[in-house]
Amino acid sequence: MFIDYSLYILFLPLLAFVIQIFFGKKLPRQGDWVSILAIVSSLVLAVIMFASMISGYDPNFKQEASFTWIDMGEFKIRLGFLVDNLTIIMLLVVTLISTCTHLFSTEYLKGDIRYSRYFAYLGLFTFSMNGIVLANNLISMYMFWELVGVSSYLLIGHWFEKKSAADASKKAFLTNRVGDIGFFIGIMLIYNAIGSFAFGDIFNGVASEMITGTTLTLAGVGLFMGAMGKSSQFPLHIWLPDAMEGPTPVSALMHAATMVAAGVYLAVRIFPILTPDALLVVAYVGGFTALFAASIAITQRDIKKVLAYSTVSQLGYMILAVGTGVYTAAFFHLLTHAMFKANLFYGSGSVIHSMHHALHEKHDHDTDPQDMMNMGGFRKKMPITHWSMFLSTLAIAGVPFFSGFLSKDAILAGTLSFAQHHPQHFLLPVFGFGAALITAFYMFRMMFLTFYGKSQMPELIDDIHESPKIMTGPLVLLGGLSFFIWYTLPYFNFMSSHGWFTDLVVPKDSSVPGNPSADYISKGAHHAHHLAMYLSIAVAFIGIFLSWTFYIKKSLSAEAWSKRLRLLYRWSQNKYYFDENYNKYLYQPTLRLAKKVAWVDWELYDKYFINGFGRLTNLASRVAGKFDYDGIDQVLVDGTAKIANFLGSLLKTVQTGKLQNYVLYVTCGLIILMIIQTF
Amino acid sequence: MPVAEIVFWLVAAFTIISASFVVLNNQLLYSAIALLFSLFGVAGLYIFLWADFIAGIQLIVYIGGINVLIIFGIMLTNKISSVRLSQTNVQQGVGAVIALWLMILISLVISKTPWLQIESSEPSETVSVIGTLLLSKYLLPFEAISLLLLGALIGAALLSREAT
Amino acid sequence: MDQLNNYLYISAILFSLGTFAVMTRRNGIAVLMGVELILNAANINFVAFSRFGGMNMDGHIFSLFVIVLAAAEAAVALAIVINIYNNLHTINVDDAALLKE
Amino acid sequence: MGIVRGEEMVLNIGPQHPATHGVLRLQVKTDGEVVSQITPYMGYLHRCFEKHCENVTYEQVIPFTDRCDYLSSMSMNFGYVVAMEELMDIKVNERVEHIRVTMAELQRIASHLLCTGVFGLDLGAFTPFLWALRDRERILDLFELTCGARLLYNYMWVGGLSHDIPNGFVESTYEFLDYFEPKVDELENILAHNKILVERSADIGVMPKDVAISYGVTGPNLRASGVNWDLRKNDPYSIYDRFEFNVPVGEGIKGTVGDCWDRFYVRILEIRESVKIIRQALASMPKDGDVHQSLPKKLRPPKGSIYSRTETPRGDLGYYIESDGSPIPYRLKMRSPAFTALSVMDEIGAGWLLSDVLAILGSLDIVLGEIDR
Amino acid sequence: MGLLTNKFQDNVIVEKLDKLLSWSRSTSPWFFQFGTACCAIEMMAAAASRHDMMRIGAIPRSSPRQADVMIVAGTVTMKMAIRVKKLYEQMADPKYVIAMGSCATSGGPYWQHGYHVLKGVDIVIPVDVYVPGCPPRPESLIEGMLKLQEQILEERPLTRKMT
Amino acid sequence: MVKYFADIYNSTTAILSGMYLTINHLFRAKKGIATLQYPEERWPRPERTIGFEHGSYNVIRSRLHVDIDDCIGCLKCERACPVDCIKIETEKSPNRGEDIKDINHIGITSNSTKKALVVTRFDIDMSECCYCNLCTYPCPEECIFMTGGPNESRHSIDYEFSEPERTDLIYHFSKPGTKDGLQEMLNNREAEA
Amino acid sequence: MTVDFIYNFLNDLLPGFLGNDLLLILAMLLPFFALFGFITIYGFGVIYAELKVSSFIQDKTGPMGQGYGFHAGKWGLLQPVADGLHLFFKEDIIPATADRPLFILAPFLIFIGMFVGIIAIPFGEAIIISDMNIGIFYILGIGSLAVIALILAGWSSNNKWALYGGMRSAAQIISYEIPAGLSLIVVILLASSLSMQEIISYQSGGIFNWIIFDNPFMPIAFIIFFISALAETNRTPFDLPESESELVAGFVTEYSGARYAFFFLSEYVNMFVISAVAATAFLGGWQSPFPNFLNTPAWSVFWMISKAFFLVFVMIWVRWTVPRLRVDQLMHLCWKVFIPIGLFNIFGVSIWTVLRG
Repeated sequence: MFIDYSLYILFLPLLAFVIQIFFGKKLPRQGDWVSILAIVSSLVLAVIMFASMISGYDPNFKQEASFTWIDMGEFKIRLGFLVDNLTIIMLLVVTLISTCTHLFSTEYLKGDIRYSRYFAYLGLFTFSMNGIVLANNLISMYMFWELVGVSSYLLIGHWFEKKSAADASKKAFLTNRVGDIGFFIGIMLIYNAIGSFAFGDIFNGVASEMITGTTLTLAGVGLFMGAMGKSSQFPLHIWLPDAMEGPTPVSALMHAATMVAAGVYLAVRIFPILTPDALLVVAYVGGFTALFAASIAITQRDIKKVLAYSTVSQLGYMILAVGTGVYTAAFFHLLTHAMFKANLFYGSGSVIHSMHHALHEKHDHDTDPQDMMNMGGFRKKMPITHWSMFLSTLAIAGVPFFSGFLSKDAILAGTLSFAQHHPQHFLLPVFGFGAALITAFYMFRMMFLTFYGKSQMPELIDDIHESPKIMTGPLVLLGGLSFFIWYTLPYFNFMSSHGWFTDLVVPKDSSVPGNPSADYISKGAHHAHHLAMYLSIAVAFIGIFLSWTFYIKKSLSAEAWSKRLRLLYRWSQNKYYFDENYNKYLYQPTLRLAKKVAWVDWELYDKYFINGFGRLTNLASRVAGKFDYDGIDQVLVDGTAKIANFLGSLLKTVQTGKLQNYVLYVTCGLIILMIIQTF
Repeated sequence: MPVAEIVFWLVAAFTIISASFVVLNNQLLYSAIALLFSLFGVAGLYIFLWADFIAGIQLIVYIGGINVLIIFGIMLTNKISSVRLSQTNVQQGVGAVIALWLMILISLVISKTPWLQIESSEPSETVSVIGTLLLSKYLLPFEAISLLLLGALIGAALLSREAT
Repeated sequence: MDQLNNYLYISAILFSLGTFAVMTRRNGIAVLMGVELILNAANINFVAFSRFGGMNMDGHIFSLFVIVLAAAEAAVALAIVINIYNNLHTINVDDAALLKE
Repeated sequence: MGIVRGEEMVLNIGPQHPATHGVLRLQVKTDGEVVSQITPYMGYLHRCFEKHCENVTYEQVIPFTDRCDYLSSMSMNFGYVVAMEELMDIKVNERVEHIRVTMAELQRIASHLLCTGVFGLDLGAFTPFLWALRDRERILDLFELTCGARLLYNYMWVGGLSHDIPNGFVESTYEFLDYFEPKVDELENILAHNKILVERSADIGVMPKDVAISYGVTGPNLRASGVNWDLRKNDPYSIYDRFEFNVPVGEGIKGTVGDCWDRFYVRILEIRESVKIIRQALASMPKDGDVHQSLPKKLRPPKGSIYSRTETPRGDLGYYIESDGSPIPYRLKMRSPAFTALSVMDEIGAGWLLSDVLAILGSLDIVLGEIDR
Repeated sequence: MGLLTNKFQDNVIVEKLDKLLSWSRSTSPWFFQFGTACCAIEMMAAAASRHDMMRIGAIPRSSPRQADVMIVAGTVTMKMAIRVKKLYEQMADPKYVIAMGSCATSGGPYWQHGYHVLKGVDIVIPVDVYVPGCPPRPESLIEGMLKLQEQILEERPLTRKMT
Repeated sequence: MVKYFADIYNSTTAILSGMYLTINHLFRAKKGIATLQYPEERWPRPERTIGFEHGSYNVIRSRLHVDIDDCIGCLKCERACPVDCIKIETEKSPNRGEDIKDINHIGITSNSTKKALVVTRFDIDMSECCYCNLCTYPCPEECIFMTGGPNESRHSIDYEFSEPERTDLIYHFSKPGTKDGLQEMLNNREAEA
Repeated sequence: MTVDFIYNFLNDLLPGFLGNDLLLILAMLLPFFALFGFITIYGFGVIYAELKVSSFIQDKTGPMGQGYGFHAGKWGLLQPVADGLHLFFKEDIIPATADRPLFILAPFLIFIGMFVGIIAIPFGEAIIISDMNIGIFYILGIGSLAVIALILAGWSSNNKWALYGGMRSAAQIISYEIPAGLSLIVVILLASSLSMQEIISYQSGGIFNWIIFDNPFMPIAFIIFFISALAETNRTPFDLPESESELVAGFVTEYSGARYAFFFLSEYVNMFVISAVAATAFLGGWQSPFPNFLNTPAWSVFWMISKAFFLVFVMIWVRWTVPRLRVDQLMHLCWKVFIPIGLFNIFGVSIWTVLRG
């Protein structure tokens, strides 16, 4: 049943995509109902799968189905599908968020010129994301990985008339490619050593030491590079904020909940083969990204940019958790983050939507509807949006009794315990807690600027309205899911003996010999749990308090502080000049190098070496030709030909040019042969 | 003589008579039609040889394909308005003698050779066996023949294109 | 009908008839028909040997290949014949003797 | 297809062929299926109309005009009486004018119905043809109610009509129109937007504007080429200037302007316009009025000549009448619209496939009666 | 049919067979659409929905080879007369001709001054039934067809003629 | 590519909609059938009761009929006929308005006109007639008319008169033997005189 | 019914009445006579249906048996009989310029081609004349005889219209055999057999087990097969070879009397054969649409015939709805639409089969 259902979940969106892309425009309502029907069916199936997983819980549940894709004798590639607890939860998340996005988009993109195409691409994306989730081997995962890249490219560039959108989609695509090269190298390293792409075979192979040491580390880091690209980790983080050029529901679906989570998912999947060195790389990259992105988010004015950097930061958290070994916590955070971050994006979409309408009423086309400095005081006007966003903000800030608190706490506990065991890596918890502090601060900054205080553009406030029901529906749903209670549901499930949601995924031991066992890690984390909890609560409340003083009470002036920390402020505001630096130190030198190389190739190599060689050859051939003609040709060849000519003129009489005669000769010959043979 | 035997000899006679009609008739179209009957007879012989799949292939490829092609060819290369499409022969006398000799010799060989005959029973299923063989033992020839067909296709298309 | 020889005789007759056609006919298409007869004769042999050699289907495969070859050959040959007709306005093969000199 | 390459074959389509709409002979040179030249041969239905008219009196000409374009006899009558009235300077009364316009437009609908139906038949759709004929029968019933004849009416006389319309005619006409309008939709649905028919007729046999004008093509064929020329608007006769109607022109909706589909579709649009005109004419028809002008027993037009033209369903119909003062016309010449339409056949028909040639012929809507006269 | 015509003595079986044969012929008079002028339109109308000649078994054929009845509908000109004769000769026996309308019957309106009109199609081919009218109403044509059926039904094709 | 599929889609829908139309006609055959089962039922002839005095003329173009007893031999119909299918010959009657018993000649018409002429020949060749109705208008005695319609009381409608012989389509309306009888009578009178 | 069955039955009925061989011949001939009777009755029925359906579509009544004397029965039920009889006793013209032997051969060749196809069509579990290993293949192969017959008919008439008709029909039939074959291959792929009976037994168990409902690709395959079948039977919208308004009567222009009747009848028999193949391959053959209900031999004959007749009815229905295509459009449809989609279909079904295991 699981395999069947998951196949349906996989292919229904693809079907919707096919229908939409070919017939979408012809269908009533541009066919959005086709996509919605498909995705809702998928959601229902996913819920059924999830329910049956809970009711008959088996920590080691696993089903696999595979078939041979390429069979060339020794070389075989088998593709297949893997369903386990992780997959089922992931499918639920993907289909849930995707459903919300579909519903939200019907209103948000109403009247768009490529409405049906948009839904088609959503279907394609959902298909490929589900494919990543369901893949049981690296190669099909890679295939779906690329498909996700393509559909992300298409969706970010949905409004490709805008140059910024087109550029952003290209940037996202190319940046991802960088990571994917690493990914592919990793895959090939592993295949070279083990001879299979399937996860099961790889884990067994690593456990039996078919691949060890530096190679394994390199392979792990390579695979992790893919995750870095997709989850926009530190050096490759530049694409995600730009990707906010796409429609907001797309940001919610892909750049908050699913696509960027694919990297984390990959990291979680490959965790058992990561060596300690690789894990350290992972942890540092994640931790640094968490703090670094959070520090950018403080100063952003664009509401979506804030959320984008927040996402990068949160993803850094998850990666950090993987790196420190508590990968179930990473997965848990992935889950909760998907819910509240998607909700935040929907909320921001709702705000932008109404801002947009309000500006439209005023015929004001210059003001940026996404700028928080133009908002303020929307609380009364958009109560549903406000409350749901508020709940999610509490969750992301890590306030107790909200989902984010649980997952964040688990991660911080893991980090803390790691640092306790390895004191030289004390920076990791610092990254973690620092990021938590800043997160609470900037998230509430965003809330306060948007919904509280006085309106900063008072002429607009009368035209701000609550969004229609189809948009607030997902908001309410996901806002409700920010409460911690849902993630403890299994605890109240009389059929299950398991407590927290996070326990649904039982950590497994790493396959790499010598890595600490899962039991060891979880014990450590448990040990550090209480300390981490208190610290994180404290940090969260400090952040909130700071934000309150800055933006509500205004006892501290934001302007004054920004002047005081001018350098930092400017760095943060300009994203640490990353794009500029990349441009200056990476792109331009590369281009210059390419030009140099081209010059060398054309001017030097081609002109002198190749042509000179040609001249030399010419000379030699003239000499040879003389010898050839006078010596060989005249005497040897012509002599032979003369003889042949003579013989030919003899045989010419037989050559009548008539087919029938030839056949006659052949048959005669045959008869003679037969007579000789027979008698 | 059992009925089947009579039918066999009838089919054989039918085949050979049609074939000689093909060879001896001077009107091309009649030859083509006679060829059709001859091929039909050969298909009948295949059925006697328990090769029903080959018989079906013979029907489709030879009768539905090659014979129609030949008829088309005849019509394309003659003035349509003239019904009688006669043609001429060369070296008929010599040819007849040699062909007769050939036949006699081959018959002699056949009659003199002690052929090994293995008793076997009619297979219940031929198609699946042929299919399996084609994709296992004879995979390479199968691929080669597909390439050849492709080449022939392209070649025929190229040749019959108008030279513009 | 349960004798290998019968089939071989039939095939021999078909073969010599085909040869006769190829030797005597001037028209290209008639020659082609003769070739088809020869191929059919060969096919009968293949299938007959397969039937009396233990029914092991290899002969069937070969006759299958022959039939496919015949189809390809007929297509190409007719294309050539039509080309010749278009260029020389004849399809008598001995008139198309450009190869002679 | 090139079945028979390089070999030209001469085909004689007609004089007896299901698709020639009568006894026309098209000598067609084909190369395979591609037609390289079309030569229409006429005269298989030459019935000596013009010479006949020099032997009968002016009243007696009318039955012969009927027989020229037997698909639109009313319009042929109309043209003749308009010419005669112009020649003799007769003014007929309002009621007569309204009845004449009603009849002419009903006749236009009937003629176009047959044309569209036959066009479908030429392309292989049998059913719409019979549906069209079924509705045409209703119009013929109306004519029969009025003048007793189904096809050749002899209804419009110089200076009036042969009969007044009967009681109940107006009501039955309204009833017919109400019945008919949905049927036009049905016809359009099964023919005009059928993909196969569109494929068969769109972009086929394109008659560009300048070709149409230089060959003197008139009527729906000209309008389908995008020329807005309708005598009812451009040179109004009778009382056409009083009615609101549009002149549909070909817009190349499915292909190029002036292709077969346009010629076909313009006729369907004209049917709708005619329905409009009939409704207006019926609404504004005076209640009474003598349908006979008091005229001499024998019509003796003054010496002189006249050329008068009217718009029949096929285009401009011109009558040239020369009178020498006797009761018998000295010379009567008819300029028939279908003749010019046929003459353009080679220009637009060559180069297409055989099937297309017949589609083009069908779309030109020729009637041999008036071509050969 | 020529093989069996008039070869048999009159007896019961032959008579029954004769009846069957003439019944089948009279019941399915497939007609050859030979419309030339105005009458052709009325012939179409007779075959169309309102009057539906198919009710009495008359189905239009476009090839003379398969038709039994040739309905000459409309004016036959001198130029066309040759073709009419040719087409009539191409029809297979038994064949019948209906002259529809005045023109086909006697030249009609053109009998006097029509220098190019054949004065009646019976000059070139034998006519079985003349249908009057100019043009005849579809009912008239059907009535003519019924008259023809009546004639056919009384034929005894197999019986040897006593001469 | 999109056009390719759009074409497929378009043709499918167009054909399906056409098929929907035709199947509708098939299943609603009872309601929609327009056929007239001719020999059994006939289309009702339009009834004409229009006001002007031609009301007594029939407008249905069917067979011509002449009430020869009312004919005064004025030749107006012959002159009106565009195709000259009416042939009339007359002889002077010996006495104007006198009945001549021998040849069934009635001297006074129903309109009480006294006849001056005896119609010895009144032939109408219906195979030449062009059914234009022109002859019926000028008749002063209204004795030539197309049958049926309002005249049904006098002569029922008649458009079904196909004949296997062409000569049967020539209708002789003058009473048989009129010409000879009149000649004989005149001869007799001459002889008597 | 297989020959063996009849043979045994006769042997039991008349033990030793005839020699074994004669009995065998009798057992072989009997089903052929039954078949001939069936075809005759079917021919009358289907021609009547065509007349009536077309008439109702066109808002008229069609043959009503009116007319003089003893007319064609109530509602014209005897109309086809009269048509057939009068055709068979008509003069049989062979044009002087025609190629006499081929002119005579063509109608028989086409009729034999159509007729022999029926013997592989199953009407019930045991009601089949010959249950061949390669049944579906055999029908396809024997159908190609028609091509040659049509070419011969067109060519030997020595008439330009006939020649055009023959050439067009040959090109058309050869082309459309490919998409028809492609869509049948899909069926063979699923049923993994060429035998008609096994294809049917694959579909046992009610309407949802029919191949057409087997997977989403099958309706497409069915539609392609059905339209190709229309083309192979030369019916509108593919009736170019005998299109009345273009080629007078196409390849039958010169045929009259009984020979014409053969062409006429063989078209309808071909319709039945193709419909029966479609019913077998896609609609469950003689299987009842209800699982294990109404599945007795008598009912199975009923199901088979009613399914085939339904498809024949659809063919008639289509004929009276649509206009006809042009030659190049016909070829375009075949080579650029049906064959790519058919190939894609094979691909899709293969993947589906693999994924479903």
